[in-house]
Amino acid sequence: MDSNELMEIKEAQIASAKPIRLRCCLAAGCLYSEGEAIKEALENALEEEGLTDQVEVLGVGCMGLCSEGPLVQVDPDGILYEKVKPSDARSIVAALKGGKATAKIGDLSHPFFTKQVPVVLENSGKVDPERIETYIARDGYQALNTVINELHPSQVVEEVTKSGLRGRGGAGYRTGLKWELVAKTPGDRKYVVCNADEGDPGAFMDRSVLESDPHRVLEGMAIAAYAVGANQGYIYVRGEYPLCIKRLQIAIRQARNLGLLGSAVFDTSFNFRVDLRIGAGAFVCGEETALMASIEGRRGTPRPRPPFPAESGLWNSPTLINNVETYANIPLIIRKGAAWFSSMGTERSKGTKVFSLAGKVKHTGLIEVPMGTPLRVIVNEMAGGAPDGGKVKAVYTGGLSGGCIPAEKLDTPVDYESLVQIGAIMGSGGMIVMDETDNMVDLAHFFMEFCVDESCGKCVPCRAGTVQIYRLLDRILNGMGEDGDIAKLQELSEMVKSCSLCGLGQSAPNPVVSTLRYYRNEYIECIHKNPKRNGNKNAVKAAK
Amino acid sequence: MDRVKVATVWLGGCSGCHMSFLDMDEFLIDLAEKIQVVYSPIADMKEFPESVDVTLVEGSVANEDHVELCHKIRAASRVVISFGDCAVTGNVPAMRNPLGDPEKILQLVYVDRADTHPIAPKEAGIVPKLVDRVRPVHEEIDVDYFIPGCPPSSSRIKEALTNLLEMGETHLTGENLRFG
Amino acid sequence: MSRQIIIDPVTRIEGHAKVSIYLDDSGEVNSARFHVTEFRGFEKFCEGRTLWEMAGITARICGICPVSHLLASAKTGDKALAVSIPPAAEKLRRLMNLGQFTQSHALSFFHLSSPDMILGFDSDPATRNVFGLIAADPELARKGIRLRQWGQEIIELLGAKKVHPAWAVPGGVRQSLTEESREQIRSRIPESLATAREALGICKRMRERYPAESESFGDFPSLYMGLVGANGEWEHYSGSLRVVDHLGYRVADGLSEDNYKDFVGEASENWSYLKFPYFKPLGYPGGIYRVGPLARLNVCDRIGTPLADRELQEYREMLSGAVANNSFLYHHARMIEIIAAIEGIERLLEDDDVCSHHLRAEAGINRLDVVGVSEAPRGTLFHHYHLDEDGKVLSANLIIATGQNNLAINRTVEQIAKRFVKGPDIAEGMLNRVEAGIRAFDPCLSCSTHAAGRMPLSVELVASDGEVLRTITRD
Amino acid sequence: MSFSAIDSALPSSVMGGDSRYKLLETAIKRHQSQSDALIEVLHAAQEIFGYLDTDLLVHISKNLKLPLSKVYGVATFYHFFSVSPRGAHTCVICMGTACYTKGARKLSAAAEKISGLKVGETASDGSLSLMTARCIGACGIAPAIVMDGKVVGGQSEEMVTEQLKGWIEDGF
Amino acid sequence: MAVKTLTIDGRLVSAMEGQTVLEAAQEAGIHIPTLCHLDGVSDLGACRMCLVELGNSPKLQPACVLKVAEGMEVRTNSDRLRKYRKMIVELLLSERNHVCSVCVSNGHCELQDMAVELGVDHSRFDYIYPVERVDITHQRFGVDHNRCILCGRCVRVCDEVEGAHTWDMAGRGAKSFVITDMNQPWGDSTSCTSCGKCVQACPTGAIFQKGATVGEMQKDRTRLEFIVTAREKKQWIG
Repeated sequence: MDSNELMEIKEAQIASAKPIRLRCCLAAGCLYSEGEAIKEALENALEEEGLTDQVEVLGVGCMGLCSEGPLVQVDPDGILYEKVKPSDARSIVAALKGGKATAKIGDLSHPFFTKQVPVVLENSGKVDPERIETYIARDGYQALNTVINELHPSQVVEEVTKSGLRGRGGAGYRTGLKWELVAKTPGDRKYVVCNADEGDPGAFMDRSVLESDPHRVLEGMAIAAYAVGANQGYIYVRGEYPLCIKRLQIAIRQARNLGLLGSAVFDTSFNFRVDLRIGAGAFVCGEETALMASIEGRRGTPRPRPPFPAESGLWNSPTLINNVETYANIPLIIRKGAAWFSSMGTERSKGTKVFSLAGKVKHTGLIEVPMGTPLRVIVNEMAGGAPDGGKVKAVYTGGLSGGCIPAEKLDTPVDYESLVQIGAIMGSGGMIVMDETDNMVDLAHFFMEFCVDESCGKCVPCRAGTVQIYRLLDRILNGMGEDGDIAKLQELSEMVKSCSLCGLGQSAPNPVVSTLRYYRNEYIECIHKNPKRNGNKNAVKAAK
Repeated sequence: MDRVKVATVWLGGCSGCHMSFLDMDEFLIDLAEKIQVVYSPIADMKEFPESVDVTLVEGSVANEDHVELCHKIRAASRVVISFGDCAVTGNVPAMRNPLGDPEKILQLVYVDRADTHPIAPKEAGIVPKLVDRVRPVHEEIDVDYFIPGCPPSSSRIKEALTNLLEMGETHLTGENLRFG
Repeated sequence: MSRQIIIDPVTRIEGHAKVSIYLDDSGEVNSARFHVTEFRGFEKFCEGRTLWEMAGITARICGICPVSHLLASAKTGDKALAVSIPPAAEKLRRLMNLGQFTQSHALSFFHLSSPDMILGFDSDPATRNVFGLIAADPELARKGIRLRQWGQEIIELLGAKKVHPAWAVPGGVRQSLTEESREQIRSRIPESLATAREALGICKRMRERYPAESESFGDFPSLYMGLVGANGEWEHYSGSLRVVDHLGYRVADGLSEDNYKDFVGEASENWSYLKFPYFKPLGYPGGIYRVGPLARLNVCDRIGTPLADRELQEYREMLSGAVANNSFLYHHARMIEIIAAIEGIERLLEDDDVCSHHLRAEAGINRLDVVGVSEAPRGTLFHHYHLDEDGKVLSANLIIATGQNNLAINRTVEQIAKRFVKGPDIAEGMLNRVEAGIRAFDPCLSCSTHAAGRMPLSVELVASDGEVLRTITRD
Repeated sequence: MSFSAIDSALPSSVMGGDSRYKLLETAIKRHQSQSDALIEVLHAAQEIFGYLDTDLLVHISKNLKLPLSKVYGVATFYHFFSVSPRGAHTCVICMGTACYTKGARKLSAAAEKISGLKVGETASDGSLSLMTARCIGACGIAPAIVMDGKVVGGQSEEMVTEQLKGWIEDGF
Repeated sequence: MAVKTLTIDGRLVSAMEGQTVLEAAQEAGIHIPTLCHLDGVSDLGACRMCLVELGNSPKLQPACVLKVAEGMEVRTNSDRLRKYRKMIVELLLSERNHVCSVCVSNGHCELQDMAVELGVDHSRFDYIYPVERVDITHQRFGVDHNRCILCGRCVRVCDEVEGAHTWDMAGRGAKSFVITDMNQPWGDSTSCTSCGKCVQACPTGAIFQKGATVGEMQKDRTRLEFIVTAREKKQWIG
């Protein structure tokens, strides 16, 4: 494979495309709601109508608006059909010839679509994730080609540094700096790892990216490997995402067959092998040291840092770990340049961010917006606010490690610093919207149940502390709370946060701390419901 | 000077802490000048007084009578002290907790293990119902001080009481805190 | 219309209980019951523990006689290992048990029962306790306290703790006496003996001082059970079980604890957490028997130490028949036993074995179904364990002295109530006599189940349909 | 790290040429018997055998030259692996946030009620396993459950009860 | 190897490069509480008892794995640290069924000692009362999971010193537990050499010598130290 061959594939693919394409979403949400059957019905309908010469059906990745799925979009005229049933297929095909489709037509002028700036998602819903050619047709692997053939590794690192890209996994560490560290650390063997163990409740960005555009991530990883001097990569992907696994397996095979991965990439001396490692149901493995333990075939328990993976990672070798979305940004940064990338976003948070919207909003699904977009725009405009005439009460961002943002603070721009300032975090991009009917104690209880279940058990604060926090919340929620419980919750939370070994434990109390910060009254109300409260120990003492 | 009104009560425990209290031996004679025992299993007052300065509670909260007595004690006592490991931690009586439903244990002891006339004691108003989970006293009421030990040695009790009588408070430290 | 009187808690006993007294329409006592109101579940939660921990765990049944459980459990353990323990270990175990007899009997008399006998059954309940005794007769109180202290000290010098020493173990004991400790104990024998004799003297005079009480505090025929030595002598640690009837006839002799199930049955009642052991051949509830000091003196041929034997002889001469059938005499018997214990201690201390270092036989588990017995201060105590091959307890059954006295205590309560409790005005002293009758047995309810009281003593006027018409409360 | 290998005879199913063990051999070979590939091998074994019984884990330990306790420790750390058989039918209730906010807890309560099982348990007759999962990625159709491997969305308490009732009545 | 100078609790301390803060502190006679640390085996940083404060950093670091660095400012005993440590001990006490009074290690238990050291007179947290097993199938030793604090010392000493790797951790979170071989009865373990190192390594009464009665189990760490020294330094006589 060389650059010419790459161009040939691209041109051949463009040339083979039929004038009209029905893009049929086959990402998980739509797939589970009969996506395959719809695709088949459309193909049958085209056959019946004798339109197979001019129209083709493409199975594509996520188009974002999951709540209205299954989705079918007509290319090039752009009509979006929502909540499609297989029985709609015939009328959709008929509509190509001027008929009227029975399926609901989506409003593409809605802010949900118009306010998006697709960078990571530029190919989502457009390429067929199971066909590498469709990716190459949209300039796929050109960045890798450029990097390998035209740039010195240090230049690649520099470009990434200049772009201002920060880790999309949650903490927002500067990606360029991390790359530089790994590149500089001496070692015969280095590794590049993609953290695709997206486990935060309510987050499904990475799943979507991998299901929709897996090559983009592979390309990003290959560029990283070249930049830091690694020859082996691992993608650690959740076992709960069988579709991702399948599509990644196909993608890796296809890329290897074309010489875009494996030995002698682009016919150079650069070798880069990528293997999949399938998670087995442990949230903590999203933590990088636990993830590495798991890749090494051990119990996925974290270890103290330092040493950081960049110095001593997989099998004690320097290891670069980035998450899916971070890698997915790389090809475009190379292709369009650091300057282009850093022109988007805010002073300290560059580029765009993908968010998954869930909870009490009209439109749930996946969006990508420039950093700095106010939450209000995302929640009220793009997601359409609360459904059924409800009122948005709060937004929970950052998954487990994040926090809740009350409606009054919706003008906060989404960038790393602003969110931290109000007690939330960017996190990986899960956004759960709560309305007035939601009880925040219940939310904290839900998150804490999750933490208890997912704590690895190695360090005491997280293992035993989360259990006690959960018991307190459970007691409060069930109307058995006592007056001292809130203070106890706070004290425990502070200790678990300060003393836990890894990020999971350190952030486990966040849901409690953050809901207590803004919704303390809901806790107090719950406690006041305790029928025995007047007879409880504190009340009795006070009455003395 | 009025003598300090002291009560000692005994919930789910073995009386070992009270025995250790008596093990202060001749110091009891000195103590009798400073304190007045207003309620105790070793004395004949049948009702917990309305106002007590210091109450030492031995034993864990194991049945509904204990729950009621605890609250009565808290309401009437200026200072409540958890006296011994059962009161402080639940200790041995709490070993039944992992077994779950106390009814099942009653079944074993009184029905399955009876040679004749098998019946689990239940008479209302006579035998108190067991609580589901034996708990330390501070899980039921606020406790001011703790004297751990199974039982606390008489010297530990002496130190705690002396501190309390002389300084008005009694935070034990060091080896005096050792459980068991 | 009938009335129910509830005494709650019964005080100055080891463990708490309630008493219900049922009066008929004319205010006469119809019946009475003794309720034990607490349960801890040792027999269940011991399941799954190791044999070696059983002594330590079961000691927590009771803070007054932990040594009894320690010894019964260790003896059960000896059998599981199928070893005979070193002679020194047996002597030391005996020494500790006698130390315990001394402290426990002293407690029963001085701290718990003497306020009735010295201050009077009708004296002010607010001071009718050990502190009242301190005020009334500080010298006697001090002597009593020091006697108990000496007993506790023997336990401590051997087991490092006065209450709950973890010292006796399957196969032997963990530690012997140092020479200093031996001397320390020995040095106080004369003082202890003097106090014991003084107390015995008080007990001897009680029948004259309280004739009505002494006639009615559990005066009825029953069986008696206790350990006796190989030659029929008084025994507190090993030997075989003997059962005599109210005339002194040997109903059974040479019984082994291994077969306890052949002669001891257990029944339950809805109204008490304390089970009702009965002499199996006579069935329930007819198989009423008593254990403890009264029973031990009834079953033995002699004590085996000079002073105690002299006192036993005098005691027997005082009795109208061959055996004592009156629970009031428990006090008297108990004081004779203290003397026996002190003499026994003195004798044991003369043996250099008490400072030996050969104390423990070690072995694996060799028997799986084992029963151990010892005499607790208040009577015969059985531990029965069923073990797995590794020594884990599969099931445990514990039959405790006070349980075995349960039927007799109930009968005593009823007898006293019928004699002393008369309506319509119930005097506090009447009810105190009911309690004192229970105290005579020196019951150890913590052992049996452990009890705790709650409600004030109250006299309830209950209609025949069960409705409470009036409640009279005593402070 | 050393390892005292156990030389006890392998179960007859292995010796007898259970074809499933051949499949497992292939998976192990694919990873060159690398001990690092333990989790991959466990995935394969779980897929082939349905669950990881002791004999199977011993077999894997031996082949990957790993201590027995390490293999067991890894197998029980990850929720995907099961060391006891799953029921003939499985009902997995998604507890992802989207499903949770739309009432997943009610679904699990309904499932527990009709089946008499607690989440995480398998019926003693082996007919049914009740489980929960962290987000199965079907947020758009929340609340979703997975019945015998098939994702179904928009569930109500009645629907879950109805379906489980069918299974319970039919037995296997 | 280079010498690093740092301050611990305001005292100037010098240590060899590569040493941990815990080692440096111990050599300087400064006590830092530990539970999962065991001389001679690797460190996990799991119990969090040895957390220390560093300079102005808000993040606490475990002294057992933290390497000394030039100019480091370490505080080992602030109010905040003591408060956290105390809470951790309370959490451990309430997590399983630690009944000190009837434990074979009563009076000789590191957890109990820690409670004494930190002034824990009761636990503010609910006792969980999990159902735990007791395994005394081994001829000489027993394990009582009621008393296990999951420190993993047995796992490490068995793997790293004895080389048998009989022990490991199974399950996860609060449901973690130590196992021998395939979570089979210890007595059935084929890898166990019955060396007893795990018994000596265990800080509580969880792993004990069979036949030990209440309070009788005293762990002898010097034997372990002897083996480790003999191995590492080829030194058999102290």
